[in-house]
Amino acid sequence: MNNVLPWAVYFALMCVSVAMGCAALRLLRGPQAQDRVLALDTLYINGMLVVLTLGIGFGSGIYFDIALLIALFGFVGATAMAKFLLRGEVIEP
Amino acid sequence: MTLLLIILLPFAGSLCAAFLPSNARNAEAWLAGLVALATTLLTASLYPQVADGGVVRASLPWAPELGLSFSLRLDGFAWLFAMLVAAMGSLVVVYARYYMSPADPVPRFFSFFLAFMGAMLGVVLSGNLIQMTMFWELTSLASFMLIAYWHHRVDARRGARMALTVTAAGGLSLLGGVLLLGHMAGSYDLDVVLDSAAVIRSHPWYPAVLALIAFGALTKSAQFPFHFWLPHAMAAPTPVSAYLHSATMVKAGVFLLARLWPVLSGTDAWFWIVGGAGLCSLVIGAYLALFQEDMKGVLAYSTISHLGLITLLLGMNTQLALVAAVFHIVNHAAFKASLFMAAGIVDHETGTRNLKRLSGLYRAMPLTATLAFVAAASMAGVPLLNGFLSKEMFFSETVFLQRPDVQRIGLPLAATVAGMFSVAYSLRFIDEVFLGPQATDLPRAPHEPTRWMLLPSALLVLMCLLVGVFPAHTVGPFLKTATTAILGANAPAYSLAMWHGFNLPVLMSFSALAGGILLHVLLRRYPAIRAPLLGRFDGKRAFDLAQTGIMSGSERALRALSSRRLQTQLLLVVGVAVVGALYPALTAGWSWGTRPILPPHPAFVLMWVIGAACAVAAAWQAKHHRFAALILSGGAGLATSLTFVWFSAPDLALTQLTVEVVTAVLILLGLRWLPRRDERFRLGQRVPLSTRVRRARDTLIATAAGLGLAGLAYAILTRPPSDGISPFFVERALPDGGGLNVVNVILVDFRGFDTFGEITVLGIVALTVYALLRRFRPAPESVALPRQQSEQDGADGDSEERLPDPAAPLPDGYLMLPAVIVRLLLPLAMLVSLFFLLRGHNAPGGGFVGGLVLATAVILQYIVGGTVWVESRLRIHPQYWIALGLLGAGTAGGGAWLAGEPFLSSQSWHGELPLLGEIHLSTVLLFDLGVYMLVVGATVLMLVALAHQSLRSHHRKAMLARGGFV
Amino acid sequence: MSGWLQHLPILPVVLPLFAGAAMLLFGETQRRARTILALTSTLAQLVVAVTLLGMSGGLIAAPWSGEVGAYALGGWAAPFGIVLVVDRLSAIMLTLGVTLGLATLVYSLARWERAGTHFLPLSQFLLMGISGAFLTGDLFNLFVFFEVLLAASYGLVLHGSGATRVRAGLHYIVVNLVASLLFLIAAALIYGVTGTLNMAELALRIPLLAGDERALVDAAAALLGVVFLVKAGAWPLNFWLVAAYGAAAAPVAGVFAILTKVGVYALMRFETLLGDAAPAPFGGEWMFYCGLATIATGTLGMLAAQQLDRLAGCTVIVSSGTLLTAFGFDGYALTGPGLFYLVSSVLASGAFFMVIEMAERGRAIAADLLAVSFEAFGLQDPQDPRQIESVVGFPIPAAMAFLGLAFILCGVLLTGLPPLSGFVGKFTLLVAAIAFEPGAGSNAPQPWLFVAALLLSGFAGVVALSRIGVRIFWGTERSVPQLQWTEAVPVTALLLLCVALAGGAGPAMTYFNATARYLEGRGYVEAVLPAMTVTEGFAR
Amino acid sequence: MEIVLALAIGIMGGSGVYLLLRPRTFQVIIGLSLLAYAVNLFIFSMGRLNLGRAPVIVPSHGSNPAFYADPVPQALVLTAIVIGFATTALFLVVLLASRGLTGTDHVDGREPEQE
Amino acid sequence: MNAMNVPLWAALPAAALLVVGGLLTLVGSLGLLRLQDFHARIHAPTMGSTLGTGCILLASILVSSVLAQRPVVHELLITVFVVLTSPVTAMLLMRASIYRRRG
Amino acid sequence: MRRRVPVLPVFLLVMWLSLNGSLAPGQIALGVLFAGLVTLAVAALRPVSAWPRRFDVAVCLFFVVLVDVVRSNIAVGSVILGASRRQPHVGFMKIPLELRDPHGLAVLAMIITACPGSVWAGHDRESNVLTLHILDLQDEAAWVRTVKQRYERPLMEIFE
Repeated sequence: MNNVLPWAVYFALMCVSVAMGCAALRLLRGPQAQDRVLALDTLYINGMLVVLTLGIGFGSGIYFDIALLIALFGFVGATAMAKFLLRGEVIEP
Repeated sequence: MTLLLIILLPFAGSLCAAFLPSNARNAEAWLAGLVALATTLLTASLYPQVADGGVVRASLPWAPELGLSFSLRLDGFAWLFAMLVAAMGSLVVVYARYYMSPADPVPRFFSFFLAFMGAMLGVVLSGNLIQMTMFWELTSLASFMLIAYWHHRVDARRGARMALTVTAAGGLSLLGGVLLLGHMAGSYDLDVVLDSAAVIRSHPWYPAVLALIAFGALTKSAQFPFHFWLPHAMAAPTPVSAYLHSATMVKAGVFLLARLWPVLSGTDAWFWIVGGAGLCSLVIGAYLALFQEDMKGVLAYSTISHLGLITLLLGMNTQLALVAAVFHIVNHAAFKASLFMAAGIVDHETGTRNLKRLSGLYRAMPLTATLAFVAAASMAGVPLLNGFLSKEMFFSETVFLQRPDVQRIGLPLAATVAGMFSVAYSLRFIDEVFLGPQATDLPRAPHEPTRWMLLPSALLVLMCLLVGVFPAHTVGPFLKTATTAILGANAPAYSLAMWHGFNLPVLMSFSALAGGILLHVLLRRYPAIRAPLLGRFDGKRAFDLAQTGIMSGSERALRALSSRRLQTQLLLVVGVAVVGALYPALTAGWSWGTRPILPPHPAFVLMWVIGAACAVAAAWQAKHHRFAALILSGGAGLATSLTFVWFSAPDLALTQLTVEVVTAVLILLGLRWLPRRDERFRLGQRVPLSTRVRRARDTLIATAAGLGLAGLAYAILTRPPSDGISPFFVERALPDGGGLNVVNVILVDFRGFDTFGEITVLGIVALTVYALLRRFRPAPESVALPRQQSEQDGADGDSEERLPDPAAPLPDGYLMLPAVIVRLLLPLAMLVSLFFLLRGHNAPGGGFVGGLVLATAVILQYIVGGTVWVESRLRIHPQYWIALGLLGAGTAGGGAWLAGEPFLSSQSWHGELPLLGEIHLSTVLLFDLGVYMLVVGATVLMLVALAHQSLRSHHRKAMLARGGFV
Repeated sequence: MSGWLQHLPILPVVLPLFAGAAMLLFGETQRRARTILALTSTLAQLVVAVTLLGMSGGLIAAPWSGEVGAYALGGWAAPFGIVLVVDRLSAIMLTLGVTLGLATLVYSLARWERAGTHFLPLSQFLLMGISGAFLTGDLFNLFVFFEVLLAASYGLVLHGSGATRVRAGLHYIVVNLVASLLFLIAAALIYGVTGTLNMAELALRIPLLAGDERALVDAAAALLGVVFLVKAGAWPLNFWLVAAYGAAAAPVAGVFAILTKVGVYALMRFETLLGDAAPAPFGGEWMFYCGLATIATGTLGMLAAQQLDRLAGCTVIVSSGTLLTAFGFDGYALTGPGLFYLVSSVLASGAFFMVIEMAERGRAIAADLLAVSFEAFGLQDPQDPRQIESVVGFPIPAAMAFLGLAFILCGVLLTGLPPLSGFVGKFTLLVAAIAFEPGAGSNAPQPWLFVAALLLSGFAGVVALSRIGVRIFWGTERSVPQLQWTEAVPVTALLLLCVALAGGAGPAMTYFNATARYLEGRGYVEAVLPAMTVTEGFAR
Repeated sequence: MEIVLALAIGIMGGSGVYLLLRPRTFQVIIGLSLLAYAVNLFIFSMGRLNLGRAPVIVPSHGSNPAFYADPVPQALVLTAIVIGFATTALFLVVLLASRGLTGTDHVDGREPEQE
Repeated sequence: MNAMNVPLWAALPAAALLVVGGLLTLVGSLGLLRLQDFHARIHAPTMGSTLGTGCILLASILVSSVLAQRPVVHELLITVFVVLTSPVTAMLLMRASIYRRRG
Repeated sequence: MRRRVPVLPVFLLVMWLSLNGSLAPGQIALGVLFAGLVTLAVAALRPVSAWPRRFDVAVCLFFVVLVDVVRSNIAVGSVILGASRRQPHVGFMKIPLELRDPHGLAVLAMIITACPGSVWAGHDRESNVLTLHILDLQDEAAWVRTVKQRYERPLMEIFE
């Protein structure tokens, strides 16, 4: 029984959440739309890390699915937004 | 049985008449005439049964539970009235046959005519007050239809509406009064009500009842101050005026007053309300009649006046006055109907009813003139005629009235003055129309009408004469029967004779005659166009003013009480909700619970600082920076999802995340069609004060709502959970539900019906979205190619109408590598979606998440490949997916029926397969598969339908050639 | 046989679902198949509904004992699983809804069905939602079915598209979305406090709560009340109603006549279940005055209305207000008459919406009703509504006479003029109100207010209807509208039903009064939760 | 934790309500989605907060309810999420249609006289 | 927390990986704030999505394998997906940024 | 010609098994079934399929990239942490390529994106020139060398 892992989890959670804070600040500040999109993308990745870290912390495998889903589809929103910025519409003819 | 027949016959006739062809004038008239005649004879045949105070009753059970039965009651008074209605009806039918022109749609006329007759008989014969009110309203309706018979004429329409408005108001008020009356008496049965006079008169509700019933009666009888509708009702064909608006319908009011006389009269309130209205109508009606130019106008005001006389008599609270009133009802009907017919004949033969234009018709139509002379004399109260008799009874009643001083002198005086007016207008009527030089500029050359048209009038005049000369032998017994029916055995003695000796009433009669002649001579000298003093009061204008007043008033009131603005509505909804929810909380003063709370984790706090900041910022930016607001709300959504992760809700997190992604794409697709915000208001303009106030108010409401929500949440969070249904689910999920993931077992099994409804919602919405987008019309400024595309593609030297090549294996340019990657992702995502679908029962996932994953993967293909490219290779029919999904889920649920179990009971099958091991199949899986398919179908349908808009808007031809989508 | 009969309660929900889903398998072009499917399904639903009505009234042998049937979905017993409950009240409402559904369906077949896409499936789903909402005995499931019927109604209110419709539909949708969110909050809160969602169990549990928990439930109840009042069209939450109903296509507006009554039904259900413990919004003077205000605004709206469709919307508001006020009286004296009035007014307003559409048809070409977006694209829409005008059919003779008569009958019904069922309903309400003895307390409802409101609203109805009716039918030059039998028959049928209701006022009233007496008792709870009520005690 | 979550619900709900009361359709749709988040969290919070007790039966714990979070609110939230998604989509399309047909993105379908 | 049940031999490396991963992510996101230009900022979060994620995933694999007492490798799939998908966003964003600066 | 390996179905099977964390025969059967079905289903949407060979080279490449990722992570980290003193010198650069296989290019894009400090900024298909964006552009030639030698050559071996 040791407290190493819980502390590491705690530390990692703090790091990642502060990282989320940085991304969120960029999200709020802009200044340009692409900055916000990039920040949202980062936020999703960081969110995935939060999920994984929590999974380690709770020692449960069920969090893996959520992380998997973020990994698979976290990018879709950002991609669609980028495409919107680039082309003015998400789905072209 | 006969009674029933009396009522039913006219209604049956009305139905028959409605279905006769429109040119069957004779058939119609025969039908109506026979019906009326039969009714008359039937009524007459009942006389022996009522002659000695008997009462004939008939009733059909209708709704005895409500105290309603269809009951008819014929006593002497009712018999007299029914006779009046039926006989007068027969005469008017004959008259109308010749009056209506061949071009008129007669079936409608006779149909309504007979319907009216039935309704009127219903009023008279009802043995139940409620039933009487029903027939009462029917007479109003019939009158409305008859006045508006020539509905192409403005005056007919207006007159009809005016009549309906006034009489319907009266009817409703009558209903109220009758209801109260019935409540006081304990029954609506007329007999019972008539027997409880003492109770009623001493009841605290008596004034209200009296007011309501009097209002009903006075409006119907066109009594001051509700008299204005009657002159306008003269727009009706003359037979209608003769029948409804002089002889019968307007008499319904006085009929009612007489009917309820034993119950309601005898109080000061009765005297003032009924008598006062009668007196005013008597004088004012007569006075105004003097100045009318329309023959029917004179008669209309005269009717008001005469009805006023009857009302006044009823209001006098003496039994003799009641007798006089009943007598005058009959007399008035006879001479007034005859006069109306005369007016109709004149109108029919000359084409005008204007007193100014008509003159000297005596020479052209002597018979008509003679009849009119006699009738008018009766109206004026000339001796030897019936009008004289009842008027004299009236005079004597005014003289012997036991009232305080002023009233004792004032009443006879007023009566004499009114009599004077009445003589004057009768004279004028005759003088202007029939005497004097013959008019030359009439629309038609006058001549005598056919005999048949004169016959009804002649009969009525004959009656006037007979009654006038031999009152005791003609009308005497009937009058006695009628009054006995009202007053009971102790009816007063009176003598019906032409001459009672020389007394004060006779003096009054003669002074009225003399004064009337004088007045007429005077007025001929000074032909006033408009009645002095009262001429300014114009019923039509007042009605119109009242109407526009009501309309604009209610509009204004409505504007204060309601709004067409969404913001106001939402403010109210939210406001009411906040106040309603906080009120019990604040009054009961609740405290936080005692459940031990979890120590805050700084990371979680930070996460929510971010989430809250995103939410607030989204609220801030949503107006001018839609894109930023969308991204920011995505941030808030992520925080929400992570909260679900944090607090042990993996299923929620999964679902929320996938939904989040799809929603973002959806709104982005929509953003394409929202043109840039118009920033005119923003640039260089100060925000007006009102806007700032509104924003402050909204902020306040929003804060209250937020705090309320937070408070409620915290109150629950700090309370130990209640012992509810949830332990059951946890305990039974594995043994009975066969799944480890309790949430999923709840969704597909325990509460599968919720899911069932939920997927239906999704399907419905998808269909709606599709239907709406079929007719989508983008804003004009959005139709063009987005600026980015025209610039980029223009720079590449391509034409604007560049269509992607469906045969190209990979897109050109910057999308090539994304396309490669995303297409590689598709099979992976499909597998993942199947993974979530299949194992949802035991771990987070399920059909919904699986479906969304697949749908997202498909949409990704659209994003990188373009609509044309994807659909040339892959034809998904989302609509079928939706249908199959719903059917699948339904079948999974309905499968239980085969086992005789309730819908959605899960059925499972275990088996052993060689090599593969244990196999577990269950309807639950089929259900989840249905969910999966539906979600795929619905999501793809919505997104793709939206995506198709740009295709339609600039590449329609190419797409048409391809044959459209879905 | 009874084995199959026990599944009857689920059929009103499942039949339209299967029919609606199956229609999607047929393409847009296979109109005939879709039509047959829709008609068969709706007829079957009607048969089921009438059978259930008979069963709950004891006229037909029911597969369950007692007067209430509970159908446990998935075989999970009451407080845990979802139950459908068939009792007199729900059976009445169910039958009414399906009747209206059938009438409007037949009506729509003449032309409206082609004014847009997916009309028939959507109307089936609407029926499914309505039936589910009436039958369910679970709070959250009620939410779900509210959503089903709302989702379908969103689709239907926008059916045919066009600026007016979209504008009104937007308001309708937003307000109802907000209401749905409130519903969720309320349902969750109730679950959070009591730990259950089953309505019968709530009826047992809520009276036992005290103090803080009681306050929380009251807050939830207030939210729930707001939701139901929004649905019921109560002032001041009804501003959206007139525009939405007015703009909707005629058969849609016709079937919407039942939607406000869903809110009324829900209010009634909770009021009767919770009995004396019912929080303020369900009954009592709170609802009474709210109802009065609703009548007042509806009346003002009628007086101010310039168009028939707005007028029709206002009559719906007035009838809702009347019901709210009637149910706002203490006790159950006005419940039976209220139900009678409800049935009559729903049938009449359903018919009225269809009549006015036919009446207005001759005046303005449907162009303004069916705005088309396709000129923007130059596309030839296969379902261009303008082609509908040239539809072949059998125009019925004497169209104007029919329309006029139908209009008058509707007016008579809606204003409560004699002799039709509208009068009987109003009359019985008035009688009960006059006989009502106001309880102690200074602000107890004053019956005379109700009497006056009812009479005055009737009068205003007469004024407004005659004004507009005169203008529509007699005022302007008009061509005789082309009607088809399929349009005339449903209207006639609805009106005949009203006539029959008036003729059979006695038996009908007996049934409704029996319903009121039943609602007063605990039959519902006992049938749904037999085990719990037997032990009476309820501490776990 | 509880107070953080409650405040979060409050702030999101408040922002949503504020946006609901704004005059532009896009503001309303963002407001509705924020409000939907808040409501989802609210429903979820009715099951109280639990750490590491996801309602997925772990064989070692058996089916003892004490070891698992309340699954019912979670099931309700799932339904609510789906319905919220559907209605958001619908509302989006309606607002687009309204913008196209009426020429304005004001919620009333017409520009007010004065902004 | 179940994390306490992990034996020390596995806990130590896992903890180290977690700390490193967290720090890398933090630095990467910090870059979003500290770098002045979008074109510079686009590079920063890659740190989190590659090595940061990798470290934490390794920790996860380690811990879950120990807890499940069998090799659990499905976390690798996350890496696969992250690596697969991140170029798409990056490319499009870069491209959008270039376009938007041009104007 | 080449030895054709059905990479996708195999990968899908492996993925399925690892997702389910099981090697039970039932799962294998299901995995095979799904892998086949999915491959068939997406065939139309993937007109260009990848036919990689030389898995030995791929494994080498993987480790090369791993090392590069770690190295560039450190580099970028130091740039960020030192940003208050000196903002990096960002810049574009162009590299002519020989690799033409789309999947090869995709893998190259992944590698370049996975390495912090460099982003794929564009690729011209006709001239086959790659545009890179570099966070701290000091030595262009070194970048060209890295891309051509370390990544492009093995990729060409694998895919062409």
